[in-house]
Amino acid sequence: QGERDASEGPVLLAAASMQEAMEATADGWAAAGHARPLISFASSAVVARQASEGAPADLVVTADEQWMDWMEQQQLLRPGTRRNIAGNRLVLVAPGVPGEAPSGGEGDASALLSEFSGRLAIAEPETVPAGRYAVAALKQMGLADRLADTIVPAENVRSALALVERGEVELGIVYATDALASDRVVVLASLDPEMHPPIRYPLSVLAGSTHPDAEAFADYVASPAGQAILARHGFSASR
Amino acid sequence: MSFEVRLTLRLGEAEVRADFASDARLTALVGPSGAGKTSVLNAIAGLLHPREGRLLAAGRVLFDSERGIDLSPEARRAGYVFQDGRLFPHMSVRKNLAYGERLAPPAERWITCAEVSDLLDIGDLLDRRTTNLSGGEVRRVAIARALLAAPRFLLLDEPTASLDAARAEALLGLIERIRDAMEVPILLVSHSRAEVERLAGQIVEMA
Amino acid sequence: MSFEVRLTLRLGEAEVRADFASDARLTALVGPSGAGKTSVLNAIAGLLHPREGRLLAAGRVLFDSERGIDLSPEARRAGYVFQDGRLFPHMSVRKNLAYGERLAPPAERWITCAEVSDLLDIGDLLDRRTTNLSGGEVRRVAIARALLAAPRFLLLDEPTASLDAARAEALLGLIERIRDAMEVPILLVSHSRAEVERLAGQIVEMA
Amino acid sequence: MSGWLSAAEWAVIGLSLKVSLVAVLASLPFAYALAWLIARRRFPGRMLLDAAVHLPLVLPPVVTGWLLLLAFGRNGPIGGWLEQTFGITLVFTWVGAALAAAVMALPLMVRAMRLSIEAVDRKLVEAARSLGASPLRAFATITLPLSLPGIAAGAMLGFARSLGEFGATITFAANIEGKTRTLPLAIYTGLQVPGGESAVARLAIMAIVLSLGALMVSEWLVRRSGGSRAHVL
Amino acid sequence: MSGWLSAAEWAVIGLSLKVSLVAVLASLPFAYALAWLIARRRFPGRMLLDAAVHLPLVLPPVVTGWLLLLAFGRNGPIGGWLEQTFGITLVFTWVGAALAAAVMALPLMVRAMRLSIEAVDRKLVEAARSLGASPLRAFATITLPLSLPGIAAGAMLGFARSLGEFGATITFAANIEGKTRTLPLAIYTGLQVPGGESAVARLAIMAIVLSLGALMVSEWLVRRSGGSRAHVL
Ligand SMILES: Nc1ncnc2c1ncn2[C@@H]1O[C@H](COP(=O)(O)OP(=O)(O)OP(=O)(O)O)[C@@H](O)[C@H]1O
Ligand SMILES: Nc1ncnc2c1ncn2[C@@H]1O[C@H](COP(=O)(O)OP(=O)(O)OP(=O)(O)O)[C@@H](O)[C@H]1O
Ligand SMILES: [Mg+2]
Ligand SMILES: [Mg+2]
Repeated sequence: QGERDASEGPVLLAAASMQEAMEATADGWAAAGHARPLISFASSAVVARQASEGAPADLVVTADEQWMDWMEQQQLLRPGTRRNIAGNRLVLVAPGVPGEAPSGGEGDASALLSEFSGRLAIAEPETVPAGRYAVAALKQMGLADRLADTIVPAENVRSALALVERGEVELGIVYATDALASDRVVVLASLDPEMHPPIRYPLSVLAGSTHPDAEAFADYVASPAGQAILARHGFSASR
Repeated sequence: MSFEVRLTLRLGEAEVRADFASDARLTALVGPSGAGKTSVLNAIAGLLHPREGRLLAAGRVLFDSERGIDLSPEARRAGYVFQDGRLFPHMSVRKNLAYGERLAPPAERWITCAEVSDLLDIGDLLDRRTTNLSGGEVRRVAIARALLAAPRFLLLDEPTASLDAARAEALLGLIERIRDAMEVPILLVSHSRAEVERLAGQIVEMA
Repeated sequence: MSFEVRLTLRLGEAEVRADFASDARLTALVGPSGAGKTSVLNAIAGLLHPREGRLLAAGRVLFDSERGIDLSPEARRAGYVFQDGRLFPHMSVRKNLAYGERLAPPAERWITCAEVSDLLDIGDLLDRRTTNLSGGEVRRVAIARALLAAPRFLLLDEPTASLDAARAEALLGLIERIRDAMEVPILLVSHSRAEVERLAGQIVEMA
Repeated sequence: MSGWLSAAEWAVIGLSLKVSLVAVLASLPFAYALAWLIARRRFPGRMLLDAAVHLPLVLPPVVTGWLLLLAFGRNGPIGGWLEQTFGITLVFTWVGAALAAAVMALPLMVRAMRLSIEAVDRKLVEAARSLGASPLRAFATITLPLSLPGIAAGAMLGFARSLGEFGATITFAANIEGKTRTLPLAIYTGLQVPGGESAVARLAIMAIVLSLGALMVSEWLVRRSGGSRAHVL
Repeated sequence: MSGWLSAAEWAVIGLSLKVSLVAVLASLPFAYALAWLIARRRFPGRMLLDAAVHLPLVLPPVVTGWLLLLAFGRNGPIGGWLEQTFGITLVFTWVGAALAAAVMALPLMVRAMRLSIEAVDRKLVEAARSLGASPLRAFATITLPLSLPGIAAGAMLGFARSLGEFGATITFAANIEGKTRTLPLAIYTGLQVPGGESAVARLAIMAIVLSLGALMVSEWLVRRSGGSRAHVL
């Protein structure tokens, strides 16, 4: 099997939470005169399992390192092409209109949560990285047990956000990127990044890739131009 | 008046008309195949709705297009023996027989299950499913079922078809008894000249 | 040999036995309702499988439990007029008639659609759906359909039931013609003594 | 056997059974009524009703779940009313999971029942009427029992669909262990973590066993009641 | 109307239609054969076959997609063979999406068809045989046309299910715009974007319109062929 013709872009499997940012990055890449990548969005687990079953894809982006590690162990990644392209923060949100935050500024998450009674939406902690980070942070704050019965685990971060937007829950813990994009929630507080494992979005070229542009696109995402696009969508620089 | 029938029925493209009145205890309705005999019985039973006309059975008006009367089938209290049997396939013979009997006011019943089983010789079939009865067995069960519903009048569509001579004779005897002993007017469709002449007080010819 | 029938049939809990041979052109099978007449016809047509026995029709062995012969229904080439009609509900009368005719080898056909329609007076029904035919109309179409399949022998289960006198007479004439002019043996089930005596060369009684 | 699955997994199975059974049993009469209306009545809007019943099949389950949230959520018109009047909360409860499963199963149940109702010979209903039965009684004694094969098939399909329902449930009832985490949610959870395959396999086998059981019950039900429908003179 | 949806959205709808139509048409004969086997034949393992057909209903769609990936992926036994022998790749192609949709729709199609086949009076088949029809011809001329209501219902259910299929498709065929992003995947994608609700609503309305169209076609098909089945002397 030789290299593919570059008139059709490389196939990128991406975590759904990266959707807008990756689309924008792809647009940037295409604007530079390349064939636009074909991007498939799904959950990180689906993405990883697709790669593992030999799906005809060239690049992969996951929402945490766990699944990327799993793929690396299975030798699905092209050595030397893995890198972190973005980071993120967790915030505590409540229903409301942005800019009308109660105290104007950012409050203390730990203080807010320790008096909280009601329901708290997070992403499903067993399956979704954001949920796992949220629970880790609650544990660090010593609130995990107290809040255990109030937690509503949603399918993913977007669903958790939607529950807050609809007012079905009083509070939610979501990514800063998601909160930024919503006009129906207010950010009450940021969670201290030291409270949970670092949030990283790794990207890698797949070992089975035959597309000539695969590595070049990966480099583009990590380049200042690519990073600027990601930053515009609220992602912090990767650490 | 036993029966008074005046109707126009629309059947697909064809039209069936009937106009007769009879005071006989047993009225025979005869005519060639396709003349509309079954359709007339259906109309009297309330299963077909005439475009216009007037139907009266056992002295009661069942349908009158002018006066806007149209009794529901269950209110008409017809004892209808269908040409095609129509036994309930999910019930035993016994349950088929009990179906109408249970719904009839006890005071108005004029024959018992034991009697009718005996007269129609279906005692052995009571616990059978109806799906594998023979043609004559279906016919006899259908007759018994209709009689047990304590009907105010009977509509018999070729009741002796597919019955052997002995059974047919027993049935004719039973019909004669009903005709003579009960106040139940009977409208009989039959293709047998002999049968009609023996039983009918009045013969209505359809063409 | 026209028919040779020796069989034991299991029907639910009951058992039906028949043992007769006939060289007559028309053999009548008579007996009370429930005697097993229809079941015997079903066995000859290949729709019921005897536990053991031997069946022969029009000189051909159809079934022989000892020799392991059991022809499929379509290979038996019976012209079976069912007691219950069994017209195909999704086809017009014309298509019902053509069903068997198209499958019969042209050389073996012995009556045409036009002839049979005329004799049975069903010309007007050809384009009708079969679901709203009258009882006698169903019967006549069923007879025509069976005759058009160019059968090697006929099984007629009460063919004149629910036919008016004129139509019944026409049918009997047709049966006589088939009996006398064609080499088609006929097995007739009938409850009419007169009919049997008029037509049958041999009468088989079932009890 | 009990050692093969963890206590938590047994709880998941128990919950799934409860949710699916309640979903099917509670929606059965409603589904049958819809099937009967669509099969036997001609009224304006019949086509629309028919289409509406099919909706949960066509829409992605997540969207159905989201619509349920809009209607039955605490701020939704029905959900708010239920909560204020009866103090019943559906979101994030097992009853909500049953509601989601029932809605998703409805089109399957209605279709199967409708096919069977349409196959019931109206001549038998007429016979019942002429024997003195009111329309309601004729329905209950003739149409209903004769359409039993469709009821059983519909219940079976609905039960299987409920057992497998994922998207609407996770959206409307969330994925709360011990409260709304049914089998598919547990299986999904297993698939989303690396190395969860063995739990997935065990739970999937249980799902298969349950549906096989339901299948046998429904076949037996039909057979016991004599599903045959030949009824010719 | 064409201005109401973007070109990309029209493409999504075209793709969805193609995938659903191919899924239903290609699986129809297979589904009917299965329905016939289960309805009319008694053989060892019939129950198991019946249960197997129901599996995609009970398992979460994502699991079904994963199993498809295992079997039909390029490293899977069937997928590998197909690729080496015919050069056909199913994963990540619209044909793969159709396969996923067909598998998910199969139980619904089989059940509806089976109900209708079981309702066909065997006495009519016997009559056809005695008129000279071979078993195959009797099947083609009697059983098949008389079970048409079930075929139409099955096709309709299958089409609707295919239109709505999400979990198995995203897992097996991925979510690639222009290639495998069908309506539900596009709706999912829209739901992942804040403010994507209006796109979601437009696409959902299109899904509803499509299924309504399919519904009317199937009803019309049945009516045209005279779905009635009374056939009594
Ligand atoms: N729905 C219908 N559409 C068209 N024609 C119909 C319909 N129903 C009945 N017919 C026709 O109307 C005529 C009268 O039918 P009906 O069953 O009343 O006849 P009948 O006198 O009982 O005949 P038979 O003695 O053969 O039973 C028949 O020619 C029949 O084919
Ligand atoms: N599957 C079955 N199970 C039990 N009994 C059966 C079955 N099939 C037929 N019978 C019984 O066997 C007997 C013979 O039936 P058959 O139909 O052959 O009678 P027949 O002589 O044709 O009667 P008729 O003149 O009434 O049509 C009947 O008593 C019938 O009820
Ligand atoms: Mg008649
Ligand atoms: Mg008989």
